[in-house]
Amino acid sequence: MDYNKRSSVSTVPNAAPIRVGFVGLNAAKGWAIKTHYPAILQLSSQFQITALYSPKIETSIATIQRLKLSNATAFPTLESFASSSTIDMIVIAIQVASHYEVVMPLLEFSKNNPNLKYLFVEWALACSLDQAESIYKAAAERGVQTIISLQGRKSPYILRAKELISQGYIGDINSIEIAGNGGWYGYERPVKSPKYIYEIGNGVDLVTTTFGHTIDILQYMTSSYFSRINAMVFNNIPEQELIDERGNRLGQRVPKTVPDHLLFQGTLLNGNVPVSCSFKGGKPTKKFTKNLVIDIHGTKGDLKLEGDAGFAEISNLVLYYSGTRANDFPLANGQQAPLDPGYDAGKEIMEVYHLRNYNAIVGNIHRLYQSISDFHFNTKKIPELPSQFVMQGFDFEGFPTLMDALILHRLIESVYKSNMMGSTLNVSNISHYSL
Amino acid sequence: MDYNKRSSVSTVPNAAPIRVGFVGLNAAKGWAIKTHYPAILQLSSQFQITALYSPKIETSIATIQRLKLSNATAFPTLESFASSSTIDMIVIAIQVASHYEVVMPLLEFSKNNPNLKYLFVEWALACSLDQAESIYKAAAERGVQTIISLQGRKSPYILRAKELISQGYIGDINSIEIAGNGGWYGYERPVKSPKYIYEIGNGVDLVTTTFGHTIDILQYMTSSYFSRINAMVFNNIPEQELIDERGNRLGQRVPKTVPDHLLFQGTLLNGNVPVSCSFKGGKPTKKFTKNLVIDIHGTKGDLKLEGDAGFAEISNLVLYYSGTRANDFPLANGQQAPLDPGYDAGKEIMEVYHLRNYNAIVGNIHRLYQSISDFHFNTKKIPELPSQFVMQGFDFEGFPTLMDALILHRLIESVYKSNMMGSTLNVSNISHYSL
Amino acid sequence: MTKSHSEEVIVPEFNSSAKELPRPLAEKCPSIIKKFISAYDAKPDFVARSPGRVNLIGEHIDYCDFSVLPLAIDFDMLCAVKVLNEKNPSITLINADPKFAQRKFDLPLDGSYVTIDPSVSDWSNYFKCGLHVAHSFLKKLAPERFASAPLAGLQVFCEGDVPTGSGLSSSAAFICAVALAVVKANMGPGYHMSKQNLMRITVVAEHYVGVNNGGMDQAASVCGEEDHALYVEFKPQLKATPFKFPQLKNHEISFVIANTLVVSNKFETAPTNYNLRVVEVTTAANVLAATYGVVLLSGKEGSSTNKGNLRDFMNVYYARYHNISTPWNGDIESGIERLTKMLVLVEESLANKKQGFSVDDVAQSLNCSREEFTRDYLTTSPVRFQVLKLYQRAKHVYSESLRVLKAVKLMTTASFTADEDFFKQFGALMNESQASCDKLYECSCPEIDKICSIALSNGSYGSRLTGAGWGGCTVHLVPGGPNGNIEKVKEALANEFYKVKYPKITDAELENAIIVSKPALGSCLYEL
Amino acid sequence: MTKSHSEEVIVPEFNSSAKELPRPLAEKCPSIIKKFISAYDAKPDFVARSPGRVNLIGEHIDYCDFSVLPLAIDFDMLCAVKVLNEKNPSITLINADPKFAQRKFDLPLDGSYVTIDPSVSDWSNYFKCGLHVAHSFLKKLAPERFASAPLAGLQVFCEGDVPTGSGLSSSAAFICAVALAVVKANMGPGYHMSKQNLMRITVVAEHYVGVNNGGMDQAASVCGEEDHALYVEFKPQLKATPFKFPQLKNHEISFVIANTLVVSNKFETAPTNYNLRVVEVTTAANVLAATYGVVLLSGKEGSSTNKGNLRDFMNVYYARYHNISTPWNGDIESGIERLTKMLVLVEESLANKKQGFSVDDVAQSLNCSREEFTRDYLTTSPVRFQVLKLYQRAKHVYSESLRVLKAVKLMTTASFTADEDFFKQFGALMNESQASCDKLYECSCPEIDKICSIALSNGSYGSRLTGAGWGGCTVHLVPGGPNGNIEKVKEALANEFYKVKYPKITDAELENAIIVSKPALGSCLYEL
Repeated sequence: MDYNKRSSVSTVPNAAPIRVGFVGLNAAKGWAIKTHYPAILQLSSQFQITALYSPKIETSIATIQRLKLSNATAFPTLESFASSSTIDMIVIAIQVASHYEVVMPLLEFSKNNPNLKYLFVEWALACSLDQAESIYKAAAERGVQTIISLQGRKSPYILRAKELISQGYIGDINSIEIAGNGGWYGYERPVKSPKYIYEIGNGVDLVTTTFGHTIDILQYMTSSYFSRINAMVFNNIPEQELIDERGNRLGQRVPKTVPDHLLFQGTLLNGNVPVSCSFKGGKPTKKFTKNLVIDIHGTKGDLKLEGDAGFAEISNLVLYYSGTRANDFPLANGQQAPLDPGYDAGKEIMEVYHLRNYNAIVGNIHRLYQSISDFHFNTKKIPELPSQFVMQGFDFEGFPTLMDALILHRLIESVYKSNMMGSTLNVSNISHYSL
Repeated sequence: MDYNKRSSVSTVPNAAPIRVGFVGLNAAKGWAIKTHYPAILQLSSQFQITALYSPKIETSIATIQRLKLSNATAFPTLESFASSSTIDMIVIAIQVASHYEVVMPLLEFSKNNPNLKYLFVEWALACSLDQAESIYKAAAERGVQTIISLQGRKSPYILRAKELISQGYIGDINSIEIAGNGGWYGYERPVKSPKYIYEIGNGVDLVTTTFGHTIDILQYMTSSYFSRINAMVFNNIPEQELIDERGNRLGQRVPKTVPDHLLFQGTLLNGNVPVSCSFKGGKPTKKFTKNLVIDIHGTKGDLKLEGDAGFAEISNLVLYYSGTRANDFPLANGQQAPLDPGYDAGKEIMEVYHLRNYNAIVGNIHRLYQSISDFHFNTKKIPELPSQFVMQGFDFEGFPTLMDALILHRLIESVYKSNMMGSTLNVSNISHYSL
Repeated sequence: MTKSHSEEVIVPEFNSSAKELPRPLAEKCPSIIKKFISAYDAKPDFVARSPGRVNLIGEHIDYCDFSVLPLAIDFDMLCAVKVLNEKNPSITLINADPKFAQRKFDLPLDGSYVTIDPSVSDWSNYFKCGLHVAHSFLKKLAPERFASAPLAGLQVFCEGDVPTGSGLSSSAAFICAVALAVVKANMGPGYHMSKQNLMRITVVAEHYVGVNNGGMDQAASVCGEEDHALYVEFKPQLKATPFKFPQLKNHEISFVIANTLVVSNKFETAPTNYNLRVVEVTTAANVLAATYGVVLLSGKEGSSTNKGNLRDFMNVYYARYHNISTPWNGDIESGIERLTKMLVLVEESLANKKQGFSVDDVAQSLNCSREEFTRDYLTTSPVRFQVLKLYQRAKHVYSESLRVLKAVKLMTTASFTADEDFFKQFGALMNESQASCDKLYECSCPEIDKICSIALSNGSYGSRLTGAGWGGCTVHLVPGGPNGNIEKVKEALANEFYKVKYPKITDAELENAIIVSKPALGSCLYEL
Repeated sequence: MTKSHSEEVIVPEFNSSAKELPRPLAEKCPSIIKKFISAYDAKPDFVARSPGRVNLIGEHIDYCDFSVLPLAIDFDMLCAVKVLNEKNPSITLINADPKFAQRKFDLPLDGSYVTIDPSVSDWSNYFKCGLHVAHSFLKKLAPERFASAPLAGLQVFCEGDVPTGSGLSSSAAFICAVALAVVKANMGPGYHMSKQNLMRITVVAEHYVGVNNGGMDQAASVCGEEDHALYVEFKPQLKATPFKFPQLKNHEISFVIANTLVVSNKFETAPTNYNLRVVEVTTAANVLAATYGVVLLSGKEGSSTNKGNLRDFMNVYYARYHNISTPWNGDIESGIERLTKMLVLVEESLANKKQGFSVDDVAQSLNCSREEFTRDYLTTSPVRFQVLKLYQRAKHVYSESLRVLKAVKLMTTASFTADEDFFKQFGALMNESQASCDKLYECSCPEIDKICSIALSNGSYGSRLTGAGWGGCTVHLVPGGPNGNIEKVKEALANEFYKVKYPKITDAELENAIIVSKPALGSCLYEL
């Protein structure tokens, strides 16, 4: 287990910290204040917040005061923000629906900022495949290293599962079942929940968010994209009942156009492995099943990931492994994976990997920032580390980029297409990036 | 719970017992001696074995002696057997592959036996849809009441689940997940296992047998056929390792053409309910999951059926129910389902239904024979009980017929078609029987 | 209390030449033999008979191993039997009551047991329970004969006047008669079965049909004795001690049985009634054990089906906190002291959840998961519930067992200054028992309550339900003899209950609904 | 055994004007202060120091609450600290050893704890453990000041010579120094922390980084005293009693520490080594309890994380079967008798599975399902194993605890006829301990075995590993003084082990690898 070695970069590097400009950091509410901000706090000398932009400058000023961001400036316009040379990395943490209209001009203005090296965008990188393709192209032309927050890839449980699979602990993968649950999309809607996540097209729904994160994690763990897929998308609950905080119905119904159930099945490119997925909207039922179950059956062993809520990328999961370690397993890169001394080959090994007090919501984003600073300061002293890379793909190292996001967008596009056309689609080509 | 009332027919009826002619009852081996024979033994005066036929008459003679069948005659030819007036009911318990070539001539010859009233055929009623259609038509023309051994419908757990659903204990069905396991179709094959169940086309495989029984049970419990379905059929294990009884590999590989994994998803006609199924071949792994799990989520409650082996129709299952009984639930036939006195409407009810010493293999077939004798002797005194009925469909009463089998064959046909065409098929019309 | 118990005592056997035949046999054998001959046109070889029972006090505590005070009654079940000598033997059952359809089934030639389908509710299943326990007894008694060969074929004609679903235990009467008959049929006239063996093998018989009851009914039916009630104990071992009622000055002690005519089928209501109560008291015992840090059964005794009970908790509690490691032997004084202590513990640890424990509450107190508790406690037999009322059920079992000990003391007191003392004290115990069955165990019903209130205001000193409850019979302590008020009670019940509730009731039905039961003879055989 | 214990004893504080400064402070403070100034160009306010420790005997038993015999050694960890007064405070860490990269993190303004990422292996996590326990101590000590306001910002310079991963508990030394520093920094010069408090809050500190160890290391580091070893007890309460070695006729009792230079990182190997052993002994205690029908912890004490241990089993066993309901108070004679009995029980109930228990075996003995056992016992921290060797681990814990009691008796015997008696007897206990660690606990390694055999044949009477094992240091009982053979042992080890295993070892490294440790002073402060 070596993936968990902390980068040896000093959190007080001799080199200057990465100067971060935030679009969407608001001390009062939102996702960034709960995750990006605490992560940067822990790496306080590798990242320094130097610029904030939000449509109303008062929000930025208030946030700077509230968080005492001594080195940060509030910018009145997107142009002034994007072209300011005080920024090395721009983080876009706003509603997916406004990604396109903000990032495209921002990249344009940013041409005046020679220091801009990184563009960090929250998943789901725009609401449609076309928007995602355009943003990707613009960023590539602009020549920045891109980052997408598919932070499930950084979860210690996912990395441990990836390690076990890649070191042959379960032999060849035989079949996979996933059952997940997307909290908001059931019969009842909390009155305070924001309207836009219930309207199709805003880039936040059961397929794009819940399924998107989970299927990206599955591909990453198994190091394989899909070859054929079929999907059925359901909106069996066109109207939801509004409820107050204590869960009592207010007797008012509100329209919902996003799906509340997804059936997805397909085969992995590597080994034609059958994969069966069922994602349910609605309050997670605690009755007889966990809300997130990923079962991976192999010829030499079984792996199981379980979580209480349906969101794999922000849950503190439990990993179960049981299998007979195939020490005669020729590893992908040819060399022999060393069997831990003291194990006799034939016997079944059991592993349970759970960190009782791991905060996954902050932790996974924190480790994503760590991997950015590892890359920036080349803490692992990797010889001739390229200044940029197009996509993480299935490497342990690095971080997911807009290309990884684009490939995931193409898969989600084919999910909707398969449902609409009522046909099984061949998706084995969506992972070839073409500039 | 009234489905479990034992028929009041006396097992020593004043009327004469139903005289049974068996094709395929062999004291030494096979399915009938383990299930049909013990069932008839328990109803010894409602059914009397009067005739046996098998290609080699010695087999029939030996069986009559071994089982001391005092009233049975061994017939030398299919013709003499089929036309003997000493038979009221013919039971076909031979390999599915020979159903067609035996039943068609048998029906023809049986025209000389005015007493023939019942034709009982083991699932899967012939190896293809065409054969099944022909047999069905021939039997219909011959005018006999038909029976098919989809005995899962008679399991006490399935009937209890059907009762709970139909009485509104889980409200509207919201989503369904099924994970099953077909023992023989994995990486290893017992050396004594008969070859024909590994060759496609013999009517015995993961789709026809394991999936067939289970999906018929699901439709019966939920009282709904499918509207749209998609399937992917896999043969990832073209060659199996031969093993001896103690499970050691003999170092010999044998070809397999039947599938070893099925992915199936679809929507139920009633309520557009999403259904996700994954059937795995191979030794049931006891690691982290049961080998048969059927989860039915509803708006008012959840139902779960679990079994150790993957075969729902011959396993001693456990039924779990938890939900709030909707006593304001207008029942299909309009009248109010009486809520058990002593329950207050709002509170959650929990039910666990398991009969520790129920022998499902014999028990379900036994109860199928009981339903035949209930019909024959009209033990429930049903006014103007018709002398014949075409199909059981989703009734509690009666038993499954060749029409129910035909509809299931059409669904299985569309499973293979969906896989071959790579498309989601509309199957809402397969349940209309047309003579 | 006469010390003799039924170790070597043999089940009484009579034959036509017997000097004085017990009344039930004398009265009923001739008619059943005639009916057998008309049904099978052959003479039966013998008639096996076993009576129903009424329980004076101690309801729903036998399956917790606490002692009870039943007596056999003058209603019984007779089985006329002819042993056949066929190559492939079968058993044919005909019942005098047309409601029970004729049944026939073959005996497996390899000597294996006849299967019982627990999912089905049928009278022949009860016959098969008796057959099963007799068969397993015979396999041990004479392995060489019964290990791999079938039992003898039989023709059986059954007739009984114990009203079914009335709480007078018609099922136990039937099972005991059948078990006795099957052993006699297969061992022949030379073998004489002991009461202890017949009682031991029949106490678990109903479990095969899915009713997890205790052993009271079978013990009373087998060991009944004329003019004697029975003190039946299950631990340290199974024992039935007959005793006579105390001699009063100028009244007889008699018990009137009044049938509510509300039929309660123990099998079909088991998931919400009988079997649910068994789950509740077993769970209560384990929650108490977890709360007080004691283990009910050590590794060896416990098993997936045996979860221990409230008597086990009492024993391990006293071992841990009072250094008394030998289990309670039934001694009355120490029993009263311990049961009183148990009621304190129940208040202390279970009273905070009077509204009932949810599955999550129980899983938490047992420190296991929902799934674990469901798998271990709820799959022994079908159950359906909203909450488990551990407090109320445990309180009933301990208080009722306490009342039985007090009742035994009264029954074995040599003399009373005034008859009134006995009637008042014993009556009070019965009334407390009815209140506990109603309010805590919730196994009474409106008809029972109505009958009890009428009887109490018309000369009965103690009135309560008897048997499982939820309908069935009631029992009333009424001074008998010349200046007793049995007639007064019968009168009142007839006018204020039966004629009101069942306007079209016939005199014969009324006659049958209210009976004065004299303790009757237990199981016995009549050989032709 | 001097009776004074550390209730009110204050952690020693010195300043520049102190008459005679303890040697470690006198030697090391000047250099660390100079380094602090060059790093932060400001003077530190104080230096907190805490030593490493060697454990003479009693390995892997502290997390089962059994007593141990450590002594603080002359290697320690110093933290020079400057308290800052910033609006949004942060802590900057610089380590003299470049291997440990500089770290800086902010203190949450709302006074909440600094999060520790348990999935990561980094030296700053250990600082955060010390910070966390000190912060929670301060929240209770002065809630009005620390409930919802951040701690003071700090500049810290750390330097230590306790070799990491050497089994001399560098992590405990670091954590105790940090906790002491954080309390001093936030309470100011007026507040004087007691040894008992510092020990109590630091014994659980490493759990926050996922190492479920006992409290030996921290107790020894805090309570160390010159020329005194320590008898550290965890139950009935946490206590460290200093004691002097017995005066022998013509030899000194001295302990040589030899470092195998095989680094074993407790955190990274935890899933297959340290944490797995904790799971094994906890499971063994529960299997023993289930087998003998006793409950380890009553409902209140037990919890999803607290599963009880082998000392709890000994107590409840004696309560149930010997009527001794008060837990063992540590008395030596009764301790020896009971531990001997425990070893008998372990043979009786666990010896049948010497090849190890599978998950199914354990689930069966605990009468729970696979999933239940996995959820309750295997999710406290990451573990990886093929089987759980309950027999071997339980046998080690009970036999090792027995050896500690015998060692204490030897250490507190007034006099010995011949020096040889002491050396022979104490040496034998140490050798048995090494054999048990090697064969039963499997926490030795080839290098340890090699060093022990060389030392034993060159003048050492007792040689064993010290600390967690799997590498790290060894400790040897060698007669010191003029005619002792310390030099002989050092010579032999240098030639037959170090120069062979590490041909390129420098004299300085060799010097450092073999040391004669005098019991040293525990945690202390030096205020500028």
